[in-house]
Amino acid sequence: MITLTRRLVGSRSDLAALLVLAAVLLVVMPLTLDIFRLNLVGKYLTYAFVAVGLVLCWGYGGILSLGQGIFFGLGGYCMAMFLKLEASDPVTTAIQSTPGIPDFMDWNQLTELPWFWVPFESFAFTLFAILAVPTLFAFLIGVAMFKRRVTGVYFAIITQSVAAILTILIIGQQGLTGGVNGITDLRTLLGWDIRSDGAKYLLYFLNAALLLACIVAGRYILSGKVGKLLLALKDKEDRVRFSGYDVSNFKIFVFCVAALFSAIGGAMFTLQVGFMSPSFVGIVPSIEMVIFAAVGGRVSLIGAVYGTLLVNYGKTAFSESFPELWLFLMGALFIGVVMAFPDGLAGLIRSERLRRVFGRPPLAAVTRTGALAARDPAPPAASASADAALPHAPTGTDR
Amino acid sequence: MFEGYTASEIGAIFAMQGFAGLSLFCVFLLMALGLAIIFGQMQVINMAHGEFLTIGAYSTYLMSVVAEKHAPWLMDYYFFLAIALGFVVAFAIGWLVEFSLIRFLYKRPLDTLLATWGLSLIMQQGFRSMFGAREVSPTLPEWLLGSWQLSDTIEIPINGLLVVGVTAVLTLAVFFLLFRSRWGLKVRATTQNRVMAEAAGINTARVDRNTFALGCGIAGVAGAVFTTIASTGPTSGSLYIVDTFLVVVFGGAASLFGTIASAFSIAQAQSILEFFINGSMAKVITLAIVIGILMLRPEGLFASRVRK
Amino acid sequence: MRRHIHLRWLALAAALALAGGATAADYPTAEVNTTGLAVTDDAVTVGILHSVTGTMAISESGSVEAEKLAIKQINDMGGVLGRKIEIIQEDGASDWPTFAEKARKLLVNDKVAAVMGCWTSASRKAVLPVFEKENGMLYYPTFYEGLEQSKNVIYTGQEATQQILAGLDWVAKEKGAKTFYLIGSDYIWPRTSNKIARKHIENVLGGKVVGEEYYPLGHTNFGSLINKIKLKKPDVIYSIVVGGSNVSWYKQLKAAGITSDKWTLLTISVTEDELLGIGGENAEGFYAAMKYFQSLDNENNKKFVAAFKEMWGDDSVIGDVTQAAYLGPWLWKLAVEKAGSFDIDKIAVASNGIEFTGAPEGYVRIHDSNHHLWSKTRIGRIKKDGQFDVIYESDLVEPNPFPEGYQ
Amino acid sequence: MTASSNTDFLLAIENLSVSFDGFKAVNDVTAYVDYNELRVVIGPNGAGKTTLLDLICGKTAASDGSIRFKNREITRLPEHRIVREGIGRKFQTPSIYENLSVYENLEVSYPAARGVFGALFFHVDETIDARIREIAESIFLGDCLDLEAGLLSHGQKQWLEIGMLLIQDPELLMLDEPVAGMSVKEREQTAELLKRICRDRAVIVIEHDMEFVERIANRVTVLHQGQVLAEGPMSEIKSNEKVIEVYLGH
Repeated sequence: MITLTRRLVGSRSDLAALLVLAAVLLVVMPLTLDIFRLNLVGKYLTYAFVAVGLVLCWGYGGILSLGQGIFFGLGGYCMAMFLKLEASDPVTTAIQSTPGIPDFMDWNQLTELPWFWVPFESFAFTLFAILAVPTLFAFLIGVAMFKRRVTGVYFAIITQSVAAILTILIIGQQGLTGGVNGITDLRTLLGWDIRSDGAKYLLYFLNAALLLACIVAGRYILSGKVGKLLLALKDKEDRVRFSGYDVSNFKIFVFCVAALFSAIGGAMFTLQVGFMSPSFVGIVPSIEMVIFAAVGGRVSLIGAVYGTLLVNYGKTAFSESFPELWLFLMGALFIGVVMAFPDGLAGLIRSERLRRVFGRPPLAAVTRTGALAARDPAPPAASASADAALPHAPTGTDR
Repeated sequence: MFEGYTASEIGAIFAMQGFAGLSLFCVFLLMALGLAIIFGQMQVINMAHGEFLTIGAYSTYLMSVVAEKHAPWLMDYYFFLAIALGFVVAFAIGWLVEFSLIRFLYKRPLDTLLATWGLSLIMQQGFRSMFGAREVSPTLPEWLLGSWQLSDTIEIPINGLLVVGVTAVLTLAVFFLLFRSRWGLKVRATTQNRVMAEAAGINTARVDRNTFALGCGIAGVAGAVFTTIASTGPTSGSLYIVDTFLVVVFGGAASLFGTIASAFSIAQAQSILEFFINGSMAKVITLAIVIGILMLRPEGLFASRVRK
Repeated sequence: MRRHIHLRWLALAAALALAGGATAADYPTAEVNTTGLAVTDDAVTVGILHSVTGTMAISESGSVEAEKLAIKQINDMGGVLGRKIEIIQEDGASDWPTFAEKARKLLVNDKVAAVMGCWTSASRKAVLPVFEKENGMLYYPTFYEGLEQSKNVIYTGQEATQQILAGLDWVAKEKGAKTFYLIGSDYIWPRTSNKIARKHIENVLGGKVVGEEYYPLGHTNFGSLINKIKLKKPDVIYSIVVGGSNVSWYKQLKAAGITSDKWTLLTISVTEDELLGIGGENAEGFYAAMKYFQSLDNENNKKFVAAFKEMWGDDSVIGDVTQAAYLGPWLWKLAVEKAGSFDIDKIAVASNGIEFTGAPEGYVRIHDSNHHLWSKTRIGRIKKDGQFDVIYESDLVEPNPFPEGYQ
Repeated sequence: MTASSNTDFLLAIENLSVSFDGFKAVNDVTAYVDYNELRVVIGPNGAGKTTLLDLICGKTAASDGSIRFKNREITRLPEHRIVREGIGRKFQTPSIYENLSVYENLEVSYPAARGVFGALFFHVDETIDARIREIAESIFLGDCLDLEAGLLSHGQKQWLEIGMLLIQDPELLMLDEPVAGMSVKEREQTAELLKRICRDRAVIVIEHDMEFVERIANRVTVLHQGQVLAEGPMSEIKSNEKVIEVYLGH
């Protein structure tokens, strides 16, 4: 029991960090912000689910996915389908040629609900689908890719292409999906008006609580053997394989978890924003979410949340006052985080928590190379030929 | 779909469709060539590749404005100068980017991907600040715009011919540069064994920089040529990225031949599918096929089999 | 030059002041604003909500400029009910939730009396529930697919049937067109529009659709499509290609020998704005069906174009949507004056049947019940310099966002 | 796949070949390794030694031929399955997890909870802890359990990797140049370690250092250009004309 608590919340300083985050999200924000701003923060926090997932699969698993929008979108669409069906009861849609189906279907001459929409009339099924559909999709991608040892840049490009395909499909099949406009005008959840201020408050708290739960779950995964294996994998994948592990299973697992978190975020997004559209499935949002994680520190679950909030706050603030500068700043942020602060915010605030869990900062290697790049730009030959600095280089090769 | 047509009509359509496939292949190859060199040589995926294409496009636009205003007699030929300018400008900016950014990230390919994405945002906003948010249209020489009437029914687009021609010349040039020149020898030596190359007195840092800049310069040429078939605007380059990456990844790293074959197969698949089914679905199916094949051959079509 | 313009404005101001002739004193704030909008004794606040950043910024900048011009002109004439219009501008950033979020900010935090904004259907769909819930008033400028009508939106652009039917009728009559090839970018507006076009061609004109195709947004290679067109030899190529694809599409058409001397192409997606990127020489002689062209020859338009260039520079071009955006503030002003109140509910009712004679496109009138505009549809022939020759003008067409038999 | 007879050997390699783009790195190799044998593979650079190990442990797929372990065909098994059959492989360069501690390196290598969900709920109990400490002692790292592995000396890293294999208690251990880059003292310790190790298991060692080979080997296989040139006790090999010509001579 003690070990379980320890693995869930970590050491005392871990607990402190978690409590601080919980206090910020559950107390400070609601007390200081009006409902409009709070709803905005709520929207940002839905992206933080994706960022937390990316910490798991990218920061620890070394798997950079440029297609997390896929899962965010799938989760969001599942929720949106349920809400749309509820908003399309035969009374409100009486003017349609086929009452009782979503308005966009009616415009597209559909005369009955497509088969895959039908189960979404059930809330229980919807909840299940929000979790299962994206996870299953991630599982399929994962099996196809990792069993074939597709990694690194290849995986990044392929996930990006999958996101592109899905976007084209959703936009093209507008009778089934609402097309480029997405699924809009969502009103009630089981009769409860989600657009009212009271609902927004409640959804905000639900959202924050779920996010904290995901962080705790993420911490449980990382603090145990899986976390160590992921670090080991990132360092020497072959060694793990030749220690008798089926490496691909661990990658699939962590990729699925990241997808699951993203999907929860997507569903909460739909609830709080009131619609879902293909623009969250595509490449650009997917890459932006990577930068949220990177700014927060790609190996810090809690940092990912702060990173997401910070970047989005910056985006809102800057795009209001200096719209032209915003892209410059965003670009500089990408470059700066990669070049100078590979550990992001969490790296700046020396991460004592992780030290406790692992005995030392777990990403010593990353920090070292990152610091090298940042601190020591002088001799290009040295960094360009870092091979020479590796201990094994002089041995030569043997067939 | 061919009922009610004469044999010669069908023949003409097939001929033109063959050419459409060929020019799409050349477009893909032009897009991907620069990226393939960079990816093959240094395992860097340059997400700002599209913006280097845009540099070439804006160079053409600038040249056309200058020619129109100051040297109308040049209007017929300025396009070749524009191609050269596109190369020079993109090469120079590529050189700077390598010097100030890429060289610190060679050991971290995924980070390069993010950093160059940031670079692409900055470049896009740069274009917007310099040339305005709206698309511009370089005035192209009259001879480039029309088509070449081969027979009564067969018309071949001249800009298509230009794309094919430039692609052929550029590919040959790259081939000779990489496989028949001293510099190419250095490049290949560096790729294969950096330490040994350094020991042999090759300045590998300089090789890297020039290779990266060359890749960008080729993108500049491609961008200049694309003004004849596509738009010139701050985000024009980003229209190509997904296709470009897929071509390169599909071809496999470190293989010029792989890139060519990959561009060819993707272009043919897409061109034929587009002819027989709807455009959007053709795109989806093409992408899906490519991804499917990549699952079977994760290292790309033509990665050579070596001891890992 | 500058003095000239001022004189014109003064003249316009005088003319309209006679019609309106209001001062703030005649309309106490407590009476004209019963719902707590941002209206004071001497000012009223409206919102402008367009994308200033992101991919849509290219298209939406013209609308922002037109709306600001209209508001400036209204202020120069003494404002609305004697109150100066103040602007709060928000950036939708080409991102639909941002639109929804900024719309809510404008309505809830800023309490603006009206919002001029949105461009794409997706952004309008995103803000619509906000406007309906918070009871705001949106003036939406873009021609669009129809299938929508709201108490809280005035649609100042044409809905699909207005733009499509008159154009098809014209091409069928003038060119004797019987076969059509429908092409569009793959999203809701082109698909819905082509659906209407197909019904009209098949059921009314007795023609035949020989092909209908959609390509993803941003698609740049049309070689195969062009060959299919050559194979089918349609009398008319009906094009609704948009955005970056547009330029590729016309350049490749021209290069493949599909030019206006041998082929007829009719589009509803090319305005003067698009021609900047396409290059007039690449689409010369093709036809566009719009309600407005910059080259329209009437007094209103001449003044409008001159004022626009005065404010935003001689290089400015004005497309259909830009003109429609210009109508927004004026129609709102007229509605407020008719209602004698800024209250949204009253404006929504008062808007029905409002006539605006000062529109650059000529006379327009808001429909008696559906919040869309009666407007004429014109056919323009693309010229090399990126402008249009207006060669046909229909009668006023009734807006019909839910056209029977076309769905 | 070549049909092959049952054998009493631990490892039976028969007619094994692999080619890379036409180049035959291993060409028709047949060799047998007995239970508890310590076999040394020698050969000049490029002879195919490392590739042979790669083939056995599944890192490289064979073009032709068969590998059987305890009479079970393992030629097409994935790597982790081969490991679970009881074959451990140490790489030429020390392959350890630099950013985990020595203890964690051994913990992660402990052959339990190898599935995802097993690993998710895994924790180190007393037996495992004792085992980790025992192995650490045997590889001379009993005092450095909490040290970050990246900080170990080159020789210590080699030992750690051997330890990570030992904790899995494999029946066949394959070591690729285990003493490369070691000091004289470390070599002696390693030789002693190897002798201890092969009491309970078979070991295949690739080594260049002839002196070291003589100290440990039962039998020696000489590879040359992907083929077996000679095989036998070290004393025989030393006097083999062909071997002297291609390898020992220079």
